[in-house]
Amino acid sequence: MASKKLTNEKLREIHSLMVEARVLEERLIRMNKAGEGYFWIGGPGEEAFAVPLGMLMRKGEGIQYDFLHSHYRGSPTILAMGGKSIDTIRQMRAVSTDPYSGGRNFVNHYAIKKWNVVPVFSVIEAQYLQSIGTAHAQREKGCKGITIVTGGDAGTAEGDFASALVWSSRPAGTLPLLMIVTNNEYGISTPWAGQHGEKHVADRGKAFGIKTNVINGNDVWESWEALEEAMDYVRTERKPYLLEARVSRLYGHSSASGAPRWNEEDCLDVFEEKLAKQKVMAKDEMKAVHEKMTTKITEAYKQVQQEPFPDPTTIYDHVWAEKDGDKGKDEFARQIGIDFTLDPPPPAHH
Amino acid sequence: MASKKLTNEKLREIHSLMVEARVLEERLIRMNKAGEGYFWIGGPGEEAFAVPLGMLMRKGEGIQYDFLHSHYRGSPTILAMGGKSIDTIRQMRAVSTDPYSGGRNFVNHYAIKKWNVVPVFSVIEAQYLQSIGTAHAQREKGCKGITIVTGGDAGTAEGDFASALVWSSRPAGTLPLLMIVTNNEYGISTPWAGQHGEKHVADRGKAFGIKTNVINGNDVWESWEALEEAMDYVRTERKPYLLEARVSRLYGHSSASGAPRWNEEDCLDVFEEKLAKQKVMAKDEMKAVHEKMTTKITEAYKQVQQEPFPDPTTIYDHVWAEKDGDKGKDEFARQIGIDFTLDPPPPAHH
Amino acid sequence: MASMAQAIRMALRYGEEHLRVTDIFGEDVGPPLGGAFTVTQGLTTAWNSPLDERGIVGMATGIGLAGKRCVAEVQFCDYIFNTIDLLKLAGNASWTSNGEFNVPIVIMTPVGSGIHGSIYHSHSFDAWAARIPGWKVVMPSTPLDAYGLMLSAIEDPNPVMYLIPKALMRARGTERIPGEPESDKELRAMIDQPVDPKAIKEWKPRWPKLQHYTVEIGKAKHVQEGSTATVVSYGRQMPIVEEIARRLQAEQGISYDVFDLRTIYPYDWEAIKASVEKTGRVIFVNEDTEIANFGEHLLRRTCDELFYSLKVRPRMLGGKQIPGVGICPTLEDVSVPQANHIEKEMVELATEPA
Amino acid sequence: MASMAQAIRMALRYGEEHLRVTDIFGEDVGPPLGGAFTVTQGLTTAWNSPLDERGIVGMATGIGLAGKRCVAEVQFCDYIFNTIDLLKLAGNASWTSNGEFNVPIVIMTPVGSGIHGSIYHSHSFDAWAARIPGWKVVMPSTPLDAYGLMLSAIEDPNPVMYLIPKALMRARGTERIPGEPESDKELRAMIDQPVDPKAIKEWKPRWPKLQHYTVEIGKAKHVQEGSTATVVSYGRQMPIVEEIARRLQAEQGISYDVFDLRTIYPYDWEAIKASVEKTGRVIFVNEDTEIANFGEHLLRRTCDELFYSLKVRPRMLGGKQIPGVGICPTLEDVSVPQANHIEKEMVELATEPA
Ligand SMILES: Cc1ncc(C[n+]2csc(CCOP(=O)(O)OP(=O)(O)O)c2C)c(N)n1
Ligand SMILES: Cc1ncc(C[n+]2csc(CCOP(=O)(O)OP(=O)(O)O)c2C)c(N)n1
Ligand SMILES: [Mg+2]
Ligand SMILES: [Mg+2]
Repeated sequence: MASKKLTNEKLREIHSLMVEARVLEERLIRMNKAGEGYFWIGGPGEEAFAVPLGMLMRKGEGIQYDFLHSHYRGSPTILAMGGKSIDTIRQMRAVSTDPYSGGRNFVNHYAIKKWNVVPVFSVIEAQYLQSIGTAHAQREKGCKGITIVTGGDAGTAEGDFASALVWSSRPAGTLPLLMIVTNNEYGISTPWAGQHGEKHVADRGKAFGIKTNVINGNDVWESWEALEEAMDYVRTERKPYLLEARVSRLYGHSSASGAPRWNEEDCLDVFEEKLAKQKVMAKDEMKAVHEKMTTKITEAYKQVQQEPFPDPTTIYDHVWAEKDGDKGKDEFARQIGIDFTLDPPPPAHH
Repeated sequence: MASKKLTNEKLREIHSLMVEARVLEERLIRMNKAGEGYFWIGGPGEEAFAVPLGMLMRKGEGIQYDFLHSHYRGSPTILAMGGKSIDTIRQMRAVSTDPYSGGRNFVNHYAIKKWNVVPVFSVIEAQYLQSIGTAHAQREKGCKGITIVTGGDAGTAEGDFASALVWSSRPAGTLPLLMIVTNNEYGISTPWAGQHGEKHVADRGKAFGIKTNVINGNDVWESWEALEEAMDYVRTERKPYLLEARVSRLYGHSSASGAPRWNEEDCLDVFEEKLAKQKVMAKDEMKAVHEKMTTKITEAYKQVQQEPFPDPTTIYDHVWAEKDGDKGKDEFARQIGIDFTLDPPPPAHH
Repeated sequence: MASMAQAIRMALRYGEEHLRVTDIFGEDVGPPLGGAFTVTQGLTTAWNSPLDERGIVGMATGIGLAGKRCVAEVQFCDYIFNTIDLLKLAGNASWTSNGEFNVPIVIMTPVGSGIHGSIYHSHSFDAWAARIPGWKVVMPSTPLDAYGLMLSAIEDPNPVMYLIPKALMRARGTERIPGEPESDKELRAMIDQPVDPKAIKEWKPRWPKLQHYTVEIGKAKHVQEGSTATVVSYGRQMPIVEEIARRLQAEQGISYDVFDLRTIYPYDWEAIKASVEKTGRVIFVNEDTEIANFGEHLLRRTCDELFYSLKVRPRMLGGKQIPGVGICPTLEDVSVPQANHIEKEMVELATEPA
Repeated sequence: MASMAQAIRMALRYGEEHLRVTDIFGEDVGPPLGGAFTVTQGLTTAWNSPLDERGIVGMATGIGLAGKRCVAEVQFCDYIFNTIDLLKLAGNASWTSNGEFNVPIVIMTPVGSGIHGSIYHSHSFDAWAARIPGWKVVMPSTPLDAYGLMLSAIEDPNPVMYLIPKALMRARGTERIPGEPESDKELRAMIDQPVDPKAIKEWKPRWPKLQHYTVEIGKAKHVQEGSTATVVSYGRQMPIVEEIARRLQAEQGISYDVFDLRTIYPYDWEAIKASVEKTGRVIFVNEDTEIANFGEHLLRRTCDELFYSLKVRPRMLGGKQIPGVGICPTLEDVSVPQANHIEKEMVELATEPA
């Protein structure tokens, strides 16, 4: 299913991003195992789909650009948008320089205002509900931006997924909303097969007249084309689209399950073989990319190790929207009862 | 669409129940307008569907019998099961003899343990979630009972409706669950058309492989047959079924909208005309039924006016399951802070 | 004078005209009904949502994340309890993202008992809302405050929970809203939608020339000056407390220092503190269930900071810890505090020997 | 000694064998995982649900309405906040139906901080649960209590919320569970599922001969007798409080009367009351956010009934009112009370001049 649309240059770009994402995630997993970060969850195995997604988005701030409501497997998309690996490592290490949460949140929980990447929340499927809001804001006349939301297969059992279908297809105002489900056939330890009577998640869109598609998300070309088509449709029709991508989960669910390597199709292997066969890149070239990324990520990792943990008093920051440079500190909350920041315990376990 | 299955005797029984339900509801509306009950909501307009439902249920207590999770328009069904009009009037008047809630709940909020009528809750669509539990209990080997849940069209926008579809069609254990949606094309003041992209609510079952049907719920014969078919299927296959019945809403949403008579098809008129045409009953006979029911309901109404309001101290009853005849009183809650029942205010507004 | 429903309606009108409100929505919020309590009649940006509270809160959050301003309604707070997770998310979006995003939205919802609302039209939400960090929580007890707090809520860059005591929805105030016409009849003719369904279609409101008038979030109203005992309340119990305080002053010469809190978070601790330091006697009155009640928080803080200024035990009066408010008045009247209960406690507070 | 996870597992086994439990379910509760914390490994009636907490609570309620007994799990209490309406319904089904129905179910969920769980694996639920009438709410701090409370919860004809302090999940107690083998290793070999995925398929637990042992709901545990000051806690803070009390007794001769509440509703007021009457000093310790905290309720009730027995101000120690617990220890350690904070307050409580 090789598309002609993808130039060799683009393919090399995709390859580089996929490798970077993979090397990054493998570093995060190692950090977790070494106790340098308390929890890992991320996107290895979804690169063939998630990198094209990031590259195809209309990137910018405000309703004229695309909003992304991502689940916690979005690292390849964020890198493809231009995010820096080192920032993800910072969030993993929970240092004060973590730009996404200031050392507060799990890794791969992004928030990038200038690119409309709204906060990634751990609460499964809530993103589908919030996505109808940014999409609604984009119903403004002449608006070019669309909203994209991603989530897993198991999460579609939450009523919130259905709510997104209902709200996006309302005759009184359809929404420019691209709903993506990455189906890896698992929710943590629970196989898809026992819990889902529907053949494809995407079929659930049909009753609402929503356009749907099911694709092999392990294939770069198929993913690119499907995304392009879906985005074009949503952007021009201002109507919803439900896209299901079948993907692999290469290191299990998260560090909670030990993050061992699983025996599933590896989209990066598949891609590299095709690139070689099509003579887009030689094996050597690819190896060089891997080495380059490994070096880059190792250096980033080393730098992050030097960076400080957040100051205890920052817990009160950004409770509120910032006003006159006050960092949105909730001084009021601080004054209730005992202010533990006056007396932090000895750093036994950092 | 006249079915041969319905004998003249059955048709007369249905007619009598439909009339009783209608006269009852009209009395409730009058009571509300007279200030003898603070809120009215009920089922006038749904009799052609709701009476057959009550007659066809396998009535009894425990999992071998059918469970009913009803919305607040279920009076015709309850009467058809054998419920007494006077008890509904008692709930309207909020007297202590109200067997369904002891003067606590809105009218038409039933709870009848001996017939598996689980409590009707005001919270739209939550009944679909609870219905999966009684249906699950009925997965026991050899069980004959099924679970029936009813709700309106607008309520299907809640994620809970989708959850019932998901859970009832799980390959790991399908549920003997008959999901009914009575579609009157309104949620309070909001027309169906603007809010629902799906042609029929029932279509939403298809992606899950759930059997579905859409019927004219204003027709007694069609309703009877569809219900019989659906119940048979669920009872023997132990699988879910989604049945949508198009119905009228004859007095608007509730007393909150003033409960004026609406200009919609009246299933009782339709039924009576057909009965006359088919010579099942003469117009005179029908009139006699109306008169009989009017007398019956008027007498019940008068009796209820004599009955006392609940004693203030009953607010603590049945917080807990009853134990040794203690009425499940929460004496603990009573002892916290101030016990207002020691000092009830003067009955200004009863 | 405008009713509270009319006051909020005018505030919303001001919001859509002058404060960049693009969406006012919820179940039956748009035409033809204009809200279960008429609050959203005639507004240009009001629209009907699907029957889905989770969708409503999610939609509002998304609109806020996109940088637009909206006011969403949950028809009764009794139906907001499936959205607590989403309210928490709206409240923590700024904090979790370390300030990248803020969510400048208003969610309004009618609360409390007093209309024979039975189990599912009588819930309170003040204590619950107080447990959701990142939100400001307000609750007016007069039409003028309702107007001023709504403007402040809309202007606030944070999520604001706007609780409307439904029993006061039709109550008229004693202070005129800036821009409001002199005659009630005139106001009704201008902004109340006709009842007749046919007339509704043709109807267009004529809005008075509304003005920018705000009530600062976080500031209590010092309703009555007094020296003997402090009474802090809000919402539906507020006019009851005021009436009792006035009467007891006249009849028994008891002098109450009375506060309408108006904002539940961040509440006006300075005002409470100054008063309790003066009186040494305090009661907190509301109608939410009494375990983990917001009044219990105020009482705890009083013990934290003012314990040794107290002359008698501090008091909290809330609703009983039972599963609901029964529809029969014999039940409702002993489930949430009524005037006689409040009066008894206020008298005891003021007269208990120190 | 068994860990808390093992203790609950054995209690569930006892439940499905002897107490008519037909269903133990939730996300990843069945094979192959047996629960995010291993609590449901090897159980005959354990099964995996769809990823849908509303479905889980609805399913449980329905099973209860049908008269069967089940134990449902919400994987983390952080994900229970979209079900508060359903919890309220399960809690009010008996009351609204005037006693027609009861809902004999157990919902268990891990709570609290202490595992570097960040914003969404650190929530508490005790204050929230205390606000839902019709539920009994329990929270063990030792494996033996965990076992005894689970049996009581299953036997109770009402809905019981069973909160598990996740930081104590692996902690071992000092008292043996009736029937538990002498050696920890033996117990592990008998009831802990192997880690190797292939081995799991073949694996069958060998259950010890478990016995009927219950801890009465509503009864606190008098952990330590003392005369100077009363300390009331539960859950994760309990072992911390105990250790401090023991140490301060040894080092400074301060004598604390220490209670593990174990039941949050209906709580053991008699025990607290008797102790505070004796000591005149009291602190309530937990880690839920501090506004409308359950400890504030206990403090209010103390003021209601024991104010004039108090020698010094009553205290409440809870978590800070911020949107979450940050993952970095520098943040978590100042967001919820740690040992040093608790100790400081306990010392002040005992030494403040009366
Ligand atoms: C509301 C909610 N419930 C439970 C969890 C715990 N949890 C985290 S990930 C996960 C499984 C998600 O599976 P799926 O949606 O298929 O996404 P995947 O991880 O496979 O990409 C669960 C149950 C959660 N984060 N949020
Ligand atoms: C969760 C919830 N939200 C809102 C309401 C208020 N409410 C009561 S009935 C109703 C409309 C229901 O419409 P539909 O589901 O079509 O049923 P119908 O009344 O038309 O039979 C609404 C919004 C409620 N009872 N529960
Ligand atoms: Mg998955
Ligand atoms: Mg309807």
